[in-house]
Amino acid sequence: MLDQPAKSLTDCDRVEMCRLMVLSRCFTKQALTWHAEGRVPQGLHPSVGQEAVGVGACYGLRAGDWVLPSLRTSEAFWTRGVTIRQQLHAMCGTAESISGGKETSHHSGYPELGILAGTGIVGGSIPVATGVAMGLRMQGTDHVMVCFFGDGAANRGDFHEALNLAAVLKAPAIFVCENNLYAQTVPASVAMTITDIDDRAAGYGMVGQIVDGQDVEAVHDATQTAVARARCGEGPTLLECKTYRFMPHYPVFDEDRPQEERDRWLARDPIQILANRLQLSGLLDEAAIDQMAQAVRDELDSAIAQVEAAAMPDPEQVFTNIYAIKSERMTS
Amino acid sequence: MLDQPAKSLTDCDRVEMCRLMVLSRCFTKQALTWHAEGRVPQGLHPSVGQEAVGVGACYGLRAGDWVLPSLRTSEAFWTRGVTIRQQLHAMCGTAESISGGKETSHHSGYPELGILAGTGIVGGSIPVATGVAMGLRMQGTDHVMVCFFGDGAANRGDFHEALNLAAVLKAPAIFVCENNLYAQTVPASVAMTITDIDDRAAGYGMVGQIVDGQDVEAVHDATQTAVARARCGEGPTLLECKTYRFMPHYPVFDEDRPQEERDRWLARDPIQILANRLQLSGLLDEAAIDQMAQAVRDELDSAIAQVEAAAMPDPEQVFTNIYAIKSERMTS
Amino acid sequence: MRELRGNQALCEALAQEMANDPRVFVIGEDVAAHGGVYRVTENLLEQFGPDRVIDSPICESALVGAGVGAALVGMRPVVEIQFTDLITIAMDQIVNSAAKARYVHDGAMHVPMVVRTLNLGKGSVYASQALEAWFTHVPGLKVVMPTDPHDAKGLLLSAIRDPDPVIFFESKALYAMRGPVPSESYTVPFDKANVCREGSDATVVSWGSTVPMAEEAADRLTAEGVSIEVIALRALVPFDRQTVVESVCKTGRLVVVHEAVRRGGFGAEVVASIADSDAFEHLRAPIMRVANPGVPVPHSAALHKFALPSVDDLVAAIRRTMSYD
Amino acid sequence: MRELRGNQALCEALAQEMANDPRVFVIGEDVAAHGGVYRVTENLLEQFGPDRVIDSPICESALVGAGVGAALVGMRPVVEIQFTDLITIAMDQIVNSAAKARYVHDGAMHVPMVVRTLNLGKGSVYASQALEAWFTHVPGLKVVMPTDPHDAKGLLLSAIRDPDPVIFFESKALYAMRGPVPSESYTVPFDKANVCREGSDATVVSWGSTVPMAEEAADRLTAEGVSIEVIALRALVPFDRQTVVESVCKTGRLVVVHEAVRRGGFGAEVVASIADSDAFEHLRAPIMRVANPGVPVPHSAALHKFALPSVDDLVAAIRRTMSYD
Ligand SMILES: Cc1ncc(C[n+]2csc(CCOP(=O)(O)OP(=O)(O)O)c2C)c(N)n1
Ligand SMILES: Cc1ncc(C[n+]2csc(CCOP(=O)(O)OP(=O)(O)O)c2C)c(N)n1
Ligand SMILES: [Mg+2]
Ligand SMILES: [Mg+2]
Repeated sequence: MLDQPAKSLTDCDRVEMCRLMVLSRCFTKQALTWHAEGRVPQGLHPSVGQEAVGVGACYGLRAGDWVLPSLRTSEAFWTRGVTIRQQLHAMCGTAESISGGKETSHHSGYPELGILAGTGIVGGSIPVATGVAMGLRMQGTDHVMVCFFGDGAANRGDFHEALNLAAVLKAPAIFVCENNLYAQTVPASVAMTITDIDDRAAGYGMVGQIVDGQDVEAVHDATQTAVARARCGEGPTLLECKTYRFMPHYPVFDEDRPQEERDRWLARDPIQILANRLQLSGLLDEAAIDQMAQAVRDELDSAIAQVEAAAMPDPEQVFTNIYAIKSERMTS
Repeated sequence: MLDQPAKSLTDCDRVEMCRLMVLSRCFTKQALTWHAEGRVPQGLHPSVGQEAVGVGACYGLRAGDWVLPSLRTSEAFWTRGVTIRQQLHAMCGTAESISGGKETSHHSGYPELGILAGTGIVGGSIPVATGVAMGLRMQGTDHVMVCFFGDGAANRGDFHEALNLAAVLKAPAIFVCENNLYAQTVPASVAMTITDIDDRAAGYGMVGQIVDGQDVEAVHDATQTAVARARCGEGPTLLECKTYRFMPHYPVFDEDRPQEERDRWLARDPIQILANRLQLSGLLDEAAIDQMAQAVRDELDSAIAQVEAAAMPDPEQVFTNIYAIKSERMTS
Repeated sequence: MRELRGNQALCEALAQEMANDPRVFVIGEDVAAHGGVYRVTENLLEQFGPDRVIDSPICESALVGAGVGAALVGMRPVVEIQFTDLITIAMDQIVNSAAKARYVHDGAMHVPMVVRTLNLGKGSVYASQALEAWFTHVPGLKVVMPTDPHDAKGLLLSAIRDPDPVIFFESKALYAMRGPVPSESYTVPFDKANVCREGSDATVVSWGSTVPMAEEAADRLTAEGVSIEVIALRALVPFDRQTVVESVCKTGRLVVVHEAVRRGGFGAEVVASIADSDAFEHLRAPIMRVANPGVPVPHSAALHKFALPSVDDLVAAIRRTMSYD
Repeated sequence: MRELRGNQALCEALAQEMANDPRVFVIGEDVAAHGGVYRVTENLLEQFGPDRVIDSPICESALVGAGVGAALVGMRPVVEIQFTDLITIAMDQIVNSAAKARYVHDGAMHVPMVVRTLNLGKGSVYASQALEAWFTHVPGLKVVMPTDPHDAKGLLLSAIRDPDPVIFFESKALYAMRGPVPSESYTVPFDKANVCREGSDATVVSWGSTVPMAEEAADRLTAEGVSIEVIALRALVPFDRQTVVESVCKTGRLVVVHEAVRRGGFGAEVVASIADSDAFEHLRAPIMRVANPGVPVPHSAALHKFALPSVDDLVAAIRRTMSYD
């Protein structure tokens, strides 16, 4: 059993993680506004409040590693290097979108950055992640797969089958459950009788760990420990990150959550938690954070202009890349 | 939390449970011989070695309770009162078969005896069992559902979804996992990294218990405790019965299992274990057991003669009971 | 008559039948406290309480399986699958547990369950599939697909009272459509197609959300002096073949339109059932299908219109059929 | 030439391609130590070791999903689903994860995976379904269905080398059939139907295990002076429509035969694609389908023969088509 400590974070890393969380939040809020105004056709599943999970888990992954975000893990995109402009192109379905207009931003893949597109089927990515990890291991690499999904997904059969299969195959997968206490409008307390999804790890003989999902450094460290184990063949890990979604599931949803619960979680804003720490260490002050946000807003403004001016995909694109060879025979 | 002791077994009950196990074994062995000779068209998934589970779990259930056997739980049929002749009719697909020739013996239901037909899809019955239990509860009854499945089924997504759903609904279901260490030819040790499927109960916040599946009284008592809890609204239970299949999965399978393992389990024959106890209590001697077996063989002989003389279903039967109303419109 | 939107008509059907029959209950994700993502189960929780209006975990397979179990012991479950793409998870329970239970019990047990779901259209790759054809291929299932609020209510009431499992496909277009809906409880039978308008030159067969397209195409062509008979199937199983055969005997031309992918769609079944019917000898033109040409429905508005059949496509197909004589 | 049974031919294809391409691996229940319930993976474990021949838990959904994942990162998985009835469990992974991956990644990723399964026939209610039609309805999938050992080997090699997901339907009849099989590695393309015999009076289109039936029916009718053209589709997607159209232009009559349920079967697609083709004007008779009439396949031998199409049924249908002129 390996006990190698996680690669420790430098001050630079901590500031960068803060920046990524700020980027994610600013992007989400702006994009939602533009969506409400009709400027951006696609809505978002806002991750506001949950930024520490995706940033912490993806930060420090290597080239050759893969991630599979849930429909809410927009931080996986930012942390692996996707640009604001790229995601806006995806949302607007322009010809320059990574999928050529075929997919939304949250179901887009960026293979060169090690990001796979998830499907819209909650939990459906978990078996795919197991297979990616299995493939990476078969190829003799020490690459890993980090797969994100919610508490709701943990009740899907695919969660069960895939975690069990990953365990028996010793697949180098890290299963990151973003337990934000809700699946759309249904509270986790209605959807399961347990409080900790971590309780399920034992059923697969898998290492499981509960992580403070509001603390990006804690998420990072726990992930890196799991990654190190995975890299040297010791198999998968289930990380349950306790977190909370500060906004509704999706723009059209009106939600009615207990005020006390909201207050409690709003007091644990992941950006604030890290920012406070960085301020105490003298690494960052409020002005610096404002600057980070301003930089994102500037980039957003220039990006939206470019995206709005961009060409839409050629109608022919609807018929491409269904099969390797575009053929009359295949589509008739 | 209820702590009502299980209804204790009388001497009569214990002898009757012995008889049911003997019946099951004799039937299976004879039916397999007849199948090999071509007299009975259907093979069996022999439960030899596992008789204590189905007998112990079904014995003492009430009218109004339901059971859902796995393809191997032939004891559920005997214990709830199905006759040798009925099951032979089912195997031979005669007009008198309970399903009118439509189904095999193991996928037959006997609604009047509280037995539902399972599908051929391993694990697929578990959600159905949850629904039956939910329905019984909605109807305000205190009836329960006892659902049987194997260790292999416990790796299916349906196991996970259905146990979780049953737990949140507090459905009066008893999930009896017949852990016989194999799924066809694949050892449980290859299909999962855990030894005890019971480890999964905690993941649903469900009461779980490991039971000696070779000891019919232990199975009975554990089941009755779970049944009592279910009847008064305290929800479902997962019972893992440790057992072993003494014969191959199905006639066509040649299997290669470790001799040491076989010897160890063959030494724990459930019929022998109970018979020894009954002999010690002076309730039964070897001759009495031989008589039980002889009675079964006699019944088998007279039954097969009747079944072989029975009419085959009318070809029209292939079109009946697909829908409530037989209609040209539905089958064309 | 009072007008309702489709989702309100469906909700009223549920409420009335729940009041009428204590065996009816509703289960699904977000159906209770939230009242359904598209408000089809709005206020049912308040009216009927948490034992009959149940918010479930995300577990489409177990949901349908549990519906089967409850139905077997005498309940009347209405299971919601949030959209059709998700029904792929529940295929075993639908095809094996639900569809075959009556058969294997030789009629001694049956599964009076409704599975409601949403053929989305115009969503995105994973939220726009139309898979009704699959279910028509499975003996034991009925497949229903209402077009307007009136039929939606009456067909859903028929579905809940039906003794067999019914897969009930709704659409966003239906939810948004307003139309007259009687306030009392009433049923619309599955097996009578709706001849929306009579005509003599060509027959158009449609269902679900392509019916309004067929009517619009008919309008356009009427202006050109072409007389179109528009048939809306209310159910695909049972399929009202007779009405289609009679129409084609009269018109001699047939065009079928659906949102699902053409290859392997139910349109092929409609064509095949005519190609082997008394109408065959009356055919004056090849039989055309207008449908998704065989592509996933993409996200970009610039693209997704090419994935879905349009009124223009339909008009062009009818013109093509009219060019034969 | 050397003769093999179908299961041996398939096994040889797997062994040769595993030797040829280190990316190929096999995963499924009972495929490794046991060599497969029908011996299709016999001795592969011994030859290629436990990293490439993997006995899995019972988890059809995760198996296919894992196949997708491995394929995405460059492996060539061959996933076994023990019989078609079980593929119902894996529909989401096939339809959403596998079929659409190339599309949503706009070609930057693809899924070179084969899912092998068994259309059983004559088993029982839950082990006899033939569901090939479903998969033809899903853009992104190829659907292959060999008839004899020669094609089985060549088509499986094509399938493994294919860059897209292939659903590969085998049958018990194929496993048991003996026939000549070249010992070297060779491929049979998907998109060329096999014109098993030429004829001038009627065309019979068949696939999988109904091909021998079609040949037998042709034999019987030849004796009566009726000349039948028998076409065996090797794949349903891609569908070699051209060969069928040309044949029907010549014969003017078409009968389609398959084991699957008629309603919603791929037979309907074959009919519909002819009803909208150049062959339409050459048709001299209604187009017939011979198939399962719409029933689960029951257990009793006295019954199950009525659930499945027979040579007699096919001969009767051909005679019926010949009665027109
Ligand atoms: C299998 C499935 N069921 C239902 C849906 C509709 N749906 C989309 S997101 C969502 C909630 C997911 O909850 P969770 O897994 O907790 O993730 P979160 O949105 O909270 O991040 C649901 C029910 C879906 N996409 N897939
Ligand atoms: C979902 C599914 N996968 C595979 C099969 C083929 N099969 C039939 S029985 C069986 C083994 C079942 O093992 P287990 O659940 O342990 O029950 P046991 O036979 O040992 O009693 C398998 C794999 C099936 N019927 N259903
Ligand atoms: Mg959540
Ligand atoms: Mg077992």
